[in-house]
Amino acid sequence: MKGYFLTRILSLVPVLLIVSVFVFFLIHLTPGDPASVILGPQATPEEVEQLREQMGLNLPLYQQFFEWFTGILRGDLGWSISQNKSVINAFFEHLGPTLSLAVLAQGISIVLAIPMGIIAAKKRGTKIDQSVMVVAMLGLAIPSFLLGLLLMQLFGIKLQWLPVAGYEPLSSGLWEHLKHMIMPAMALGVIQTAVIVRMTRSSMLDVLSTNYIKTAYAKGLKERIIYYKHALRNASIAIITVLGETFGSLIAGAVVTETVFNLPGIGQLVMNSILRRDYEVIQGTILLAVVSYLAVNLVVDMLYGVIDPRVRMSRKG
Amino acid sequence: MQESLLEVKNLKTSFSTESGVVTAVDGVTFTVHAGETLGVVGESGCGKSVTAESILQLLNERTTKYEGEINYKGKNILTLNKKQMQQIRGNEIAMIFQDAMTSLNPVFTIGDQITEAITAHMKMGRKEANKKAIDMLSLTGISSPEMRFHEYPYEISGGMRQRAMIAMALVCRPNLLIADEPTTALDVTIQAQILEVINNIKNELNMGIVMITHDLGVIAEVCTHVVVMYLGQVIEDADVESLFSNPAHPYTKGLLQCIPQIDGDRSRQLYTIEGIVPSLDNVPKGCRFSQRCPHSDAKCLNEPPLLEEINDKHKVRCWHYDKI
Amino acid sequence: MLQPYTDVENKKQEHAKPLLQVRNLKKYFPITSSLGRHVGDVKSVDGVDFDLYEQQTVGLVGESGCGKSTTGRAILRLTDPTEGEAIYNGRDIFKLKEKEFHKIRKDFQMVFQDPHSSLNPKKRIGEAIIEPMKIHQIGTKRDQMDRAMELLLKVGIRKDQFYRYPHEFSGGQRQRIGLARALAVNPKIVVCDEPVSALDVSIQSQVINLLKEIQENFQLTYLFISHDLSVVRHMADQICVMYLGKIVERAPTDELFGHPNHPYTRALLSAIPLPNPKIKNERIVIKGDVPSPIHPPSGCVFHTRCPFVMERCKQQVPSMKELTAGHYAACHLND
Amino acid sequence: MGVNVPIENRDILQTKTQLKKERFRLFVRRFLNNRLALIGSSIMIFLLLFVSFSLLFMNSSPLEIDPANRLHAPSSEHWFGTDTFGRDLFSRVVHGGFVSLAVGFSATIITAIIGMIIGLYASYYKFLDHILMRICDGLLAFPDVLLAIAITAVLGPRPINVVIAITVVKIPTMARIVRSSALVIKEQTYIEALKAQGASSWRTLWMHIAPNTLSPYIVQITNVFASAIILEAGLSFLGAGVPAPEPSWGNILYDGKVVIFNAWWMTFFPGVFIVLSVLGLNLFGDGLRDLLDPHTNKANK
Repeated sequence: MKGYFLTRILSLVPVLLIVSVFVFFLIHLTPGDPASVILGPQATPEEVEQLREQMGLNLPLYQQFFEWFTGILRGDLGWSISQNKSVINAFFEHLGPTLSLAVLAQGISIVLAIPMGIIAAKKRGTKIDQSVMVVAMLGLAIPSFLLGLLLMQLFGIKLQWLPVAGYEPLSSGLWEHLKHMIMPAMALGVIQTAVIVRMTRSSMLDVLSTNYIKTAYAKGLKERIIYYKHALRNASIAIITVLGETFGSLIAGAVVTETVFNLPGIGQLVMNSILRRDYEVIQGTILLAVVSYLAVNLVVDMLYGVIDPRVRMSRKG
Repeated sequence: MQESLLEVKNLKTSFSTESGVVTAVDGVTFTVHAGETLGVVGESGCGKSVTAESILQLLNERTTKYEGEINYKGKNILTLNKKQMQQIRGNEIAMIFQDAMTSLNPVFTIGDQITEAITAHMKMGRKEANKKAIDMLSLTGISSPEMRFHEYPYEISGGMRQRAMIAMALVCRPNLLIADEPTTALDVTIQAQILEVINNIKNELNMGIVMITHDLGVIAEVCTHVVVMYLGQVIEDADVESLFSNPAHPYTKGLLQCIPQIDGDRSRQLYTIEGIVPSLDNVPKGCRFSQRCPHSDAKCLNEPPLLEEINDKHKVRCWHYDKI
Repeated sequence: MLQPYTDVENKKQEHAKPLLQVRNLKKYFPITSSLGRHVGDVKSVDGVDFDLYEQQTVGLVGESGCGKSTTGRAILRLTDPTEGEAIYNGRDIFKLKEKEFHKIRKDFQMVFQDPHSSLNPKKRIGEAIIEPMKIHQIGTKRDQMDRAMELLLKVGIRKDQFYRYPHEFSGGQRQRIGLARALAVNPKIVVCDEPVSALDVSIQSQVINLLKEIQENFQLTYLFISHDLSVVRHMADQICVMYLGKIVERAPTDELFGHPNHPYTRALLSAIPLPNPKIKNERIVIKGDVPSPIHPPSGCVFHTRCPFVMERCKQQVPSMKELTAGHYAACHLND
Repeated sequence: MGVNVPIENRDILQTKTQLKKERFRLFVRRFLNNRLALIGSSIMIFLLLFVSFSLLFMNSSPLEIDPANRLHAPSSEHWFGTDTFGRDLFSRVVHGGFVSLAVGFSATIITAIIGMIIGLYASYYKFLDHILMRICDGLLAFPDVLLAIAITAVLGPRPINVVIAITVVKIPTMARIVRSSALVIKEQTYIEALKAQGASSWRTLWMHIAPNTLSPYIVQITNVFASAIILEAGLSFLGAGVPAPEPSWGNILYDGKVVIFNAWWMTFFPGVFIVLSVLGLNLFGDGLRDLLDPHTNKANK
């Protein structure tokens, strides 16, 4: 079991390396000189040269990468020129809304999706199953930003139940915070719910058709035990996999949804940085997003080990 | 003659599929007595496994329709509701399957899966249930049962898994065991061990057994009475001695002749039954074996024969059994 | 119609020269820990010797995991042997370069166990039979097609089935098609890896008869791998009994069945349920399971289950001894 | 092959054409029986016809500014109303539809081709597999929109760059699907049989493994197409995709968000089209999955 975790952690090293190389070169192979882009067309050649010096752009590329990479290992993600603070600080200042949005959306989706998926599988082929699947299909087809706009129109403008946009941090009270978060979380949660419902249903159906479920019936177990002990335990492997895998799209969705509702989160940070050509922020933010994705999936891998004894012994193919 | 334990009467099991209704079992009748092992033999697609699963009604509820009667101790269990059926399964009638690897839940220990069967049917404390489970495991001759109790299915060998399956099925001391190809996936030396275990426990518990298999050798070894199935029907029903010494149906005769023997003349060509088993959605009009039968005539092709009695121990479904 | 078979014993004397000689074949599959360290080997095949004689059949028999399939696959170089040699036409085929081996590859063909996965579901059966001829660039397209149709007829499939897909055939028919594919390039040696195990008994006998008929017509040499002693008995002229990667007994078929020597062979023979309720054979029940091939027992590999085990068996590896002409067994009881 | 068939086998050639016809008819029947595939493809065909006919027969231009008619609600003159610059929204939605579908389609095709190559070779060569799959793992770890934004930010917001961004984001998923089904196929006995024949790796990969990965591959293509449309809309909505004044469904929504208080039609109409096209593709994909699944094949036989 220890070996398994160790392997999983070690296997992240090449992925992280590839990611950082990609992030670095993505920005540095940009056509045009970042320094002159940052300073704009009015800048004098001296100013540009000075900034180049300051940004280390005169060094050979591999050396720049090395500097940057060792910086990352020390926890230094660079300096935001537009905001005049370190990238890390800028990131954590914007983390709150995004984190809250992601957690709420994921919470909504898990609470809704897993029971719905199980019921659909249980009632396979009935009206209940069909309606759950139709709703999931529709949910899958509406991008979160579009749903956000529609919700905004309905609850914010027509009915005026909720504030149209804006953000109140948790420190100004739970309800104040939630009032601003309900619509974005719904917008983001629906597509996530749709994905998880479909996954739950199909993996439950897969499990329910296995031989060991037949054995469980032959033993005379109650249906409740068969569903919630035998089937769900096995189906949960696929379900948590999809939770891990969709974490990336959850973050991505959060970024877009934020801009719909003017939440001052990571999405806003990235978009503003792009407008101001603040490359180090873009690099740093993306890198941190990737690291959090990898961390979540590491946890998912650990959970496999808890759920499935076979994983503890050897890595499944 | 003692009272029958299980009496299957004119059982008909059909599935609704995309392309229409398929009848996999068509009018099967047989009887099992306590302490007796009934063999159900036939090739793949003959409906023997569907028959077995019909007895416990384990097939997909939505698409399967059962007709006829399955009388267990005189009561038709096809009329029972879900809850009553649950109490029969595992407790009165138990079942073991061919592939123990996929028939055991991979994420629970052997012990967990056995005690679960106990607590499903009787009120019993955890400790007591554990002890009962370990006792049952040792009865199947598994080595170091206390250790196996805490192990997962993937950690033990195929033979041990099948023993664990048997322990799980028999832990509530059922009166009837349905064994669906219990040794097909095993090597011969392990098969011999498992058959011995089943036989010993049968004597100990005075169970009736329905042994589903394609292997005539296994039938000869463990069964007292045999039902031969072909394309969803019983074509011959006899006690084991008469079946092997006087097979009446041409199909049974063919089957017995075409298996390679470990004695006898081996330079000879093997006897063959020509052709292949027709598909279930295209069953022949007359006798279902007529297209492959060397003795078939116009009557066989057009009129389906009935299961007729030759003597009180032997029945056959053939127009010409007395001539061939 | 089939011709009657010639007397097996006579045939042997006529062609008593080995076509393929396999010596000391070993195949170890390395086991690595999760960190990539080499921690041991699965000794799947551990020093196997046998000869294939022209137009004869050698049967390899044993229970699952004994290494019989790996042996067959090694001869076709589907898996690289760890050690050993296989002399064919005076050359060790294990040492040949891939390119050189490709030239004689068509002499070695294989018939597989699983009729459902041995044919590409997206290829028409005609194309499946033509494929090997294409690979070895034999004949024009027209020749290839003619030959494919002829082969289909030979294995008992109608010509007009040429353009059908595998899923339209039953298991037995697919096995016939698999045989036709193996015959396409005129092989010398055909490795039959459990060719009838997945079939129903009534179909099994059809395929066994076909295999024998084809052997006669095409002058083939078979290595026949099976777990089923009664099937092997029917097919083979000589039988090797394998246990845990080693051949424990080797003898002409009638000799082996008439006078089985090794305790494992005897146990195996007695374990087969006979389709005759009147004979209850005296059973030598061997207890327990086959040990793991990662840590095979010391001394004789069978000693953990042998009913006649002696102290010596636990330490000393028994060597193959010739008991009567052509009958070899590796057991200390023979000393 | 026709010419090479010997005369005596001509009748067999006829069986071949007959079999082909039969199989085609069977496929059509099964397709018509498959509700999901039928509805999905109907939606897609409707959208395509709608967009192409409107483009052909429309006289108003999507770029024509008419300040006098700003933000008019839908009317008989402007079916979908007008936008902030008084441009006809119907014309913009139709043109935007063309742009969005074209971007999505090209990205999907390129992704499909490269994904197939990477997936196949990764499944076959262990060494390549390690490298390619680590790169895919790396790319998959990026939240897709963020990566796409970064790419278009660097390359500049142009339709072609949006295609590149979507392609880079979607290739890993595609490659993984192909790889995982190819790995299963590779273990099948008929591939071992080919090896026993000495078939070249090219033949094995492209003539035998690739055709057997087609069903999950085709289903995945419809998924990629759907998510490419969403991704393009998202990018354009954020201002990192197709640049104004050129319309696309995403940037019409962007304009719509600004005037969301007084012009519902600006978000409603492009929104409906996005939902319809994604829904159509997803339904079609689900239907295809059932249609191409070998299990249902057997049941139908």
